Amino acid sequence: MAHLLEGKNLYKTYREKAKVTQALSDVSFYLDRGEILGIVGESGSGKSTLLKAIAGMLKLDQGSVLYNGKDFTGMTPRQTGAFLQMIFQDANSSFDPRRVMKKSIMESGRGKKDEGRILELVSLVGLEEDLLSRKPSSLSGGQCQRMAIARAFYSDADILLCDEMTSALDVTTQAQVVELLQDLKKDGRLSAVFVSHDIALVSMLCDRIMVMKDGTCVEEGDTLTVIKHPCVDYTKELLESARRQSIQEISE
Amino acid sequence: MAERLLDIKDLWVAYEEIEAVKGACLYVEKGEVLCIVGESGSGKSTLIRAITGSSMITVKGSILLEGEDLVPMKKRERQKLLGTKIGLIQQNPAGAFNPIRTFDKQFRETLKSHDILFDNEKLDQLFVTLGLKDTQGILKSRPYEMSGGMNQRIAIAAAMLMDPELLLCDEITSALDVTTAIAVTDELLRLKNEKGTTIILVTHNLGIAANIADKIAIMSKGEVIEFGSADQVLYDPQREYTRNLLRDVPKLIEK
Amino acid sequence: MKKKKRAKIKIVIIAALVLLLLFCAVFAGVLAPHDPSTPNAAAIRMAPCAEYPLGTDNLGRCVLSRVLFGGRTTIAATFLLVLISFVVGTLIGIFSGYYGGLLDKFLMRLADVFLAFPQMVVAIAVAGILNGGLMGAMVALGITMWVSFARLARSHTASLKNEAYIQAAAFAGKSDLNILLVHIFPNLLTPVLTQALTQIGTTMIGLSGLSFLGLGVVPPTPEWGAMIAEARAYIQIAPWAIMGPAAAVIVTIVLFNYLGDAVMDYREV
Amino acid sequence: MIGKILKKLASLIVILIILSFLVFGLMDLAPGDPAERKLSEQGIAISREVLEAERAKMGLDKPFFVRYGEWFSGIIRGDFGDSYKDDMPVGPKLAAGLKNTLILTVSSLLAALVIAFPLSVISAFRKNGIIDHIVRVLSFIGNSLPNFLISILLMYFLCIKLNLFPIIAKGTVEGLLLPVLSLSIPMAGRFIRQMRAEILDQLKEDYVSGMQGRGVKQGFIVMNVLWNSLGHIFTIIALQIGSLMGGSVVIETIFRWPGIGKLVMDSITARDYPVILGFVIILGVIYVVINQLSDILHHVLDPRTTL
Repeated sequence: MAHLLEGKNLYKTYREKAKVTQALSDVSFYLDRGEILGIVGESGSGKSTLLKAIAGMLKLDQGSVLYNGKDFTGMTPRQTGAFLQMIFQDANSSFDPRRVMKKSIMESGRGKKDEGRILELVSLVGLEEDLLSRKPSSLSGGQCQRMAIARAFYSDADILLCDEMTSALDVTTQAQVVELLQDLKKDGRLSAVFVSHDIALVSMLCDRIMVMKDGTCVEEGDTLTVIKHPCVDYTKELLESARRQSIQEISE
Repeated sequence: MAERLLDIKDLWVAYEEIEAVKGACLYVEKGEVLCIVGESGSGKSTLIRAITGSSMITVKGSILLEGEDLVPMKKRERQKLLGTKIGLIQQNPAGAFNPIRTFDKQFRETLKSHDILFDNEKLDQLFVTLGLKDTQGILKSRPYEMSGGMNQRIAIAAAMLMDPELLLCDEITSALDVTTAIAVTDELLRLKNEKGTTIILVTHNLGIAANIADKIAIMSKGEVIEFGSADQVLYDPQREYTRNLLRDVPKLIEK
Repeated sequence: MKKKKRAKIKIVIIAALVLLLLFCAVFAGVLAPHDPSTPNAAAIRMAPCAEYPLGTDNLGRCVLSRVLFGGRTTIAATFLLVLISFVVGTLIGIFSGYYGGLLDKFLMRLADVFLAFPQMVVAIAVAGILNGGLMGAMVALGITMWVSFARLARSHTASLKNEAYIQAAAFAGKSDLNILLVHIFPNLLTPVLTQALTQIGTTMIGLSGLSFLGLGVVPPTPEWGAMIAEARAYIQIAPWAIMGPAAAVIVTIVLFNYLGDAVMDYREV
Repeated sequence: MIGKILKKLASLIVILIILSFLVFGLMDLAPGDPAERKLSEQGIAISREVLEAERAKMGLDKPFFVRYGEWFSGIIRGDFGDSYKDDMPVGPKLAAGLKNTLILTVSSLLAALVIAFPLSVISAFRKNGIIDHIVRVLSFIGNSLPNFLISILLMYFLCIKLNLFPIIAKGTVEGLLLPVLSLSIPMAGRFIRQMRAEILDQLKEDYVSGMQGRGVKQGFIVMNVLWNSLGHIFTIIALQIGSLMGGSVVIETIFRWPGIGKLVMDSITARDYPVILGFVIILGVIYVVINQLSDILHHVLDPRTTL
């Protein structure tokens, strides 16, 4: 049975005046339904480029992307938006500052106007109804990010592409949003690609991990196997830095 | 009881009408690393600004640097302390220097402001301790030509130029990658061990604090929620807020 | 918050004064004590008195009435010109900022050419050659004015285009046109409108300058620049004939510039 | 770097070609037939043959592109064609006028800079001080006054009321003062507003607090801030030169200063198009060159700006 989402030998280079940067070289991945694929790497590793390439926000030089086995390479966000949605790092600016939240969520329904469904989703992501009639500026980062999830679900998208979605949040809010994602995954309602620079966070949330460096995937596999038995030095270095900053579980 | 290099007593700091720091009490002993941990808006950076002095804030209470109170000090007197007694490093790695003028000119300006002769030999030695090779090459280049990690190391060199006893670091790792951040904190540790520099590091990242701090102060909404030795705060926190913070920090799942 | 309130009050006061000014211009017919254009041989160059509050000019016409009617011409022409340049410039700027590529390059090169000319030099040449009176002057100033709106709209659109909520709208399947109208245009309005406000003052200076040179409004139609030019010859005998329109020009431009500043301060606070 | 400058020069030439084409095309839009006007001006009876001969002499019968080609190739050689009024070559007239205009505009520019630069520095570094408020009010008023109005007010108060200066400039130094004042006051107003804003922007940059954190003396900080603002200040000056040129036409007419502006105003009344076209081309070229120079200077000062 074909994977829910798959990428085969993806290539992308940026030409900026004289400088040519190899953003993606021969990257492949797959995602199955109900699974969260974590992509971890430092800035410039190409993890965001990969996500944008999948979403159709930038054109690939080479390689193909498939949804349920069907090739959708070259589609623009207008078309890919039918089955996948992007969640951005800066939650507040992912909503039009002049419109109330309800209108922005309604907009992603592709013509569908289902008030009840919106209320249901807002409570699913743990928010109060009255927030719907407010503008993004009066919501916190955490609240906006939950609204973004509600909006993605309202568009009946199968896949969420999360680009450093919790990096701008404070630690406590980040923990709450991660908990929400874990609950959604448990109910089988969530299949997502989760990009982050924080390997500890990815280890808590994702079933499989891809470690990226300078545009290539240096290591890939089940989360626990990669963390317990890293084969590539770079992964070891990432894990060592994470351990140097880790806080042991304190006895309750 | 080791001698307190910096002692902050009942400090209140406000921007026009907004109270940013409410009655903060904390201190750091000579040769120690104090980490001030808090979310954005907790007042931690305002505390640093109160120490270095700024026209944008009104300060009440006292900040004793080796017994001398900085709060009533006039701008001119405080300016003499900055650079010589207190070194400052900011979050934006490229923010320490004028991006379009050479490091050499700017290092000379800093030294000339304190009537200190430019000593190439001493600078070279300082660069080496901070893991910076090719001192002359760096001095001739301009900040906009350098990476974030490099700029931050040169900013540390600039702060350590005149051997200050106290080094204030305001979120110096948050603009850097994880691996570079750890490397920069290692360099701070080397400064503490080799030169006995006292360091105050402000960060939102509890992990960085756990890795480097002797003392930790947790701040939230302008108040110092908890203040004690690193072990005491990390393993036996008294306050609910600290316990939640420790619970919510992402942990590497290894089993 | 105090600063925000104070800035808002400043805007309200000045806006009221501007409305008062517009009121005088629009209702010049009612307010003017005399007919602005009929000469009156008996009252040539009379000093300000009860009957002629601002005195009379070389042909015995009431200066106050001419100033009021002149205001109507200048302000109407300025508003019309700024409005047209605003609409044309902003539309071009939005499309070239949003679509980029060849269209953007072509338009911006065109803008470079128009900006290569000093505005007044073009205005004088065009008004001089076309010799089309007020319309000629408006065309002359309009040629280069739309460019400043186009450039501002283009830079704002280019930055707005990368905002997350625009991408989100694309993912929601919205068409380019819908995104432009629903998301980009409303968020673009305030900066471009502020620019329009500041443009009014400069346009008035331009228009009255051209009329002063005889390249805009041609006598006897009342217009401040032309009136000042006419009255210049006998400034020693009847200075009030110049001071009337001069005061009107200064007050109007100062008011509009101050309104522009107040709006900018409000947005910065 | 040289490559970039050559690219800049190429775009400069392209702009000038388009510029001249538009301006020449403008002439064709003009109402009335220049030949007919010239004959009637010189009092010659107009009959069909005389008119045809005159049109041929002036080359008006050739197709538009040919005339443009001849005119453009002439300009490159510095020959601006002959005046419609008196058949004399236009070049020397424009050159003489340009010399006087340059005297007027350069001295006005310097006067404006001497007033504006120090004041904008002081009011930026002493933000919201007394000087700052005074300077802001003065520059606001200066910026709101058309220069033809300032010249008349100055003339009225200084010449008539206090009769310190002659009303007619006649090219003398003493006569230069009023025109220069009329041009430099509004320009100083605009300079102060823009330069002050630019310096304040620089003061908000991180490096200023970085330097203060190292106890760097205020003198060095001021120097660094000014050095970084210099690039933008050149751009501000270059853009203002455009309105300076426009203003000089008005002021030369008022004070009868024998510059290119006055020449063009006389030729407008006489419908003498070659002079008008020459005027626009010369000032257009000067303006474009100055702006390109300021871009290059800005790039030299701050290599991060794209050329």
